[in-house]
Amino acid sequence: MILDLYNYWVVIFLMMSGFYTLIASNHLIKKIVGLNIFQSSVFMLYISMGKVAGGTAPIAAEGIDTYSNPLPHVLILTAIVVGIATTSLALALVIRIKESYDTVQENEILELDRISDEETQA
Amino acid sequence: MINEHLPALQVVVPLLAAPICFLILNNRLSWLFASLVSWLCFAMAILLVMEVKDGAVLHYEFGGWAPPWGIEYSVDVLNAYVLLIVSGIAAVVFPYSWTSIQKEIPESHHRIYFTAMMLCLAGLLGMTITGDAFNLFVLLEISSLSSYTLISLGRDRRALTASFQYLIMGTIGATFILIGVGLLYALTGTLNMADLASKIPALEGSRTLQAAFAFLVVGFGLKLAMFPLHLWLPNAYAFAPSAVSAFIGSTATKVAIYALLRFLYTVFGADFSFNFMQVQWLLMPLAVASILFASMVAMFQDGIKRLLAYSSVAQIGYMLLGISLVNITGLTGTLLHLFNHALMKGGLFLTLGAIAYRVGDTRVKSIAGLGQAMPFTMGAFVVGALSLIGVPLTVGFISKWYLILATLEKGYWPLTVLIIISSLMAVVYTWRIIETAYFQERPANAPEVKEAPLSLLIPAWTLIAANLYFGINSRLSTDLATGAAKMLFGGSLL
Amino acid sequence: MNFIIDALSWACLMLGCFLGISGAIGIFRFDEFYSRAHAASVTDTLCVLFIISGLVLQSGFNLVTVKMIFIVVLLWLTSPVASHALIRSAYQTGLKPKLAITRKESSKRTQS
Amino acid sequence: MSAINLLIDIVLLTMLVFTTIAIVRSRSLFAIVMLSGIYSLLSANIFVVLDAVDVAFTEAAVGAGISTVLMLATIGITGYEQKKRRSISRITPLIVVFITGAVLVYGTLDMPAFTNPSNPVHEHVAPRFIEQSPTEVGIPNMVTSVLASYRGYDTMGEVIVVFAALIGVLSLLGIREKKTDPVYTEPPPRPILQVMAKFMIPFIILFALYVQFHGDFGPGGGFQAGVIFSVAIILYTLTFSQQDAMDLVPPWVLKRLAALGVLIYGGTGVVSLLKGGNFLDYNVLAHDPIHGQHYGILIIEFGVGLTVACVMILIFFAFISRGDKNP
Repeated sequence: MILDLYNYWVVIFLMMSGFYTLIASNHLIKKIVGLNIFQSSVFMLYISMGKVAGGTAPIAAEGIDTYSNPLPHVLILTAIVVGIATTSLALALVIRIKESYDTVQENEILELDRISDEETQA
Repeated sequence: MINEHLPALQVVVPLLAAPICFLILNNRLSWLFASLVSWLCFAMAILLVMEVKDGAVLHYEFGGWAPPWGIEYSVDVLNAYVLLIVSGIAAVVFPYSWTSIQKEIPESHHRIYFTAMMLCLAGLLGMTITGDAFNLFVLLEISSLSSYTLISLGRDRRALTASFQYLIMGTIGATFILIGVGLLYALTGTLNMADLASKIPALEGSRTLQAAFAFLVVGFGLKLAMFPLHLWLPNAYAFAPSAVSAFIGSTATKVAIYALLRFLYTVFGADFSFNFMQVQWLLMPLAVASILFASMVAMFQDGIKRLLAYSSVAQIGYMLLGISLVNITGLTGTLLHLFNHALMKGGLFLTLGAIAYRVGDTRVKSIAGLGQAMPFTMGAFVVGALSLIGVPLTVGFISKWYLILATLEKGYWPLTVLIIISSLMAVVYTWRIIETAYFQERPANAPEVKEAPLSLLIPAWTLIAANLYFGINSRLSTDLATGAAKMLFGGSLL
Repeated sequence: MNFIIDALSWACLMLGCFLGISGAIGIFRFDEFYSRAHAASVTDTLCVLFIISGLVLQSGFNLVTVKMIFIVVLLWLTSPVASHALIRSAYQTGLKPKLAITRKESSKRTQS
Repeated sequence: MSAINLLIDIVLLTMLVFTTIAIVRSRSLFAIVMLSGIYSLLSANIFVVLDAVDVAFTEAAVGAGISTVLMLATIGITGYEQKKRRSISRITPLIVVFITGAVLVYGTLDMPAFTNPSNPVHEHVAPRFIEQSPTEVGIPNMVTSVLASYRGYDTMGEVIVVFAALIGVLSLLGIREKKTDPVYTEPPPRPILQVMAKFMIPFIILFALYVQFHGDFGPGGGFQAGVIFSVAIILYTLTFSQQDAMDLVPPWVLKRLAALGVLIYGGTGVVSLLKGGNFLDYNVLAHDPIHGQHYGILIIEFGVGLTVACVMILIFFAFISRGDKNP
């Protein structure tokens, strides 16, 4: 049982650490790092599914008859690209936030937002 | 020949129009091109609806590879219906954009705006039409990335924070969906929705299947702003440029609801979702909470856009309520509300855009006296507000009527009362606006305000008129919604 | 013959590992940026050479060997330059090397 | 899985766990960013152990390369230090994380066993890819066949996602040309780095081309090639100056090319449509289906490479042109 599933469990631990960093940290860049870890661990979950005992990389070659499953690899290639796209957009937003708020701490930003909200109400 | 490729063209045309929009250097040409493409999409959606409205299902295999090996698009009544909503709203919002963004977005960004809108449209259409679970994720990300961009175009700096928050929540949602799809894949070895649906019944009781279900529901819940995961929505709608609020506010959450329905009914099957997982008992309290809470908050908002955003959260509550009733009437109500809410919120946001164009501001107090200064704009707003409340002869009434029927059918009369109470709350929050506009004098020092230009009024009135038309002659929308609801329940009526 | 190649290759691998580990220990034990960077960069190049020659001996001569030799060349070119760039920018941002540190001072620093 | 693979897998996973714990606990942003690069590199190693060479390649180039560079550029603007936060409750996030983790662990209990060849994943769709793609599509790298042909539409979506990210970054940051800036001064020359960069850049570009065109036979393809190509330009920008790089590859050209790459991909689909096949059906591109597949994959991989390279360079330009200092 442990040997059957250990890989998934470690990956879940990593995933949850990333998820925790993402939702608990106060610094926007650290959040993005958390997001990256969260996503990379999901990628590992997929790739773990594709592994076949005794298999090799799915590139057809003479004298090999067991290959690992290529489909998860394809999916994750796409997902990695989506990940970097999201990361770069998020970082660009962080730069703009820094320029307009002069801080990248979430609590300070929310505080400033609350103040502007009150000003609009007044 | 074209007909046969219609499902693919529906998405590929806007998808490829986006880079072309970016390559056209002239802003006006870029806008004309984008508007044309949006009309073309609408026309294609109409053709698709014609083809499938009698229950036919169209399939399209990308690359000529048969599913489950290749990616498949499949169009049935439900997809076509949602396609019609999304492309219809786009066909109105794109022409509207030109005048609206002149004052809200710097000129250097106009081309980027049209490109991003085009990408967003393509992503939403693709999410609706695809028959492949992973392809859904990819298209979801296309539409999400472009909507983050669009929201961040807002003038206020809070647009940036709103966009960032949406990005974080949206990406968590997308990753949850990815996990859910991954677990399903691990169990079945396939990604095609129809294929998944044929393999899942054999797995009932598998704990992995339950986890996949949970992740998909939460993931789509984040995307559709299900209470209490709605926190990203109010600011995102409030600070985005008006045309963007109108487009995203009336399409993005609808498509997410569609995707949830698709997974609940088609992929997992109604039996698994509602009999085994009993998801309705999760959705119902959340729906009730979101209707009450969001309507309550909306009553105390001073920014009209944020008020409408909270009202959207409440309306999403109605849609979830319809799903949680698990009968055909309720589901019809949900589907009708998808259509009707898109019409009313689209119309209201477009009207607000016209106000923002003339007044430069959309706070409740800054519209004082506009009833006289901008009679056509405010007239449109009043009709939209009536529709939001659910007054007979407007579309709002039709969907609420179905929901009330569904609650009575089930005998859940407290829910009937809830729907009526929340309609009264809608009266309260819209009345504040109408009162300020018609019964308060415009402040003496305020600058003179003219009626909004026709290029804004015509699109806004188009949607508002649709509110009335489909409120009076609701055959088209009800037929489609009933057909889709019946199809979702299939033979297995609960 | 096989035995000799095997032994040679294992010797290379062991030596490479030793150098790598000593570099890592250096990074942890030295107390100042420049000596740490020194420890890491100097051992790095030789460690790579030994490990890869060990692997080359194992694999025999084929396409993989050529690729591995490429890797050695590449790392020998880039790794010192990378260390240079790192140290240079550290120096330019104002981190001053602490040259003559007496044993007494250094033990004081570790205590504090 | 053989014992040695198992061992390597476990060691790498342990290292990943330590890296993650360090990231969660660390306060220094610089360390966090570098650790996240290390995390990516370690996960790339795991991917190699798990036979996903293409994925490992991409993860190493993207996760450890590009995204670390972008993050460093960002913290160069926002500052390295994380302020001490006031005591905000961490209970809620912990509860959320525990529940999510618990659901996942619960879900894995019925997961098919790791590496077992009779899992449904290996029995339903994949066998066709493994057994028939070398004859149906005609190239040995199955990942490329699936990526470019069977699921070519996903890959088109992926290119569009990259393009969407470009649109977003351009909208948010824009690219400022330093030349027009009055206070701009040329950075001082850095002879050692510049000589080295001049020597390396041709090889990097050569390698990018190899990866681009050898992707049918070995790991690699348009995406990886694009990233590697962009790395050559990034290296040039870092060792020389941003202005030099922008003179070499002007942003306006890159913007056109990025859009063109998407259109090349989509255009291939449209051509196959006009030739009577389905969208992205390469069989109809030539008289012989296998040749058609070859042409199709070659062209779309080129489109992918073009878009990705241009987008990565542009995003990098946008990030560094925002900072006050030169890199």
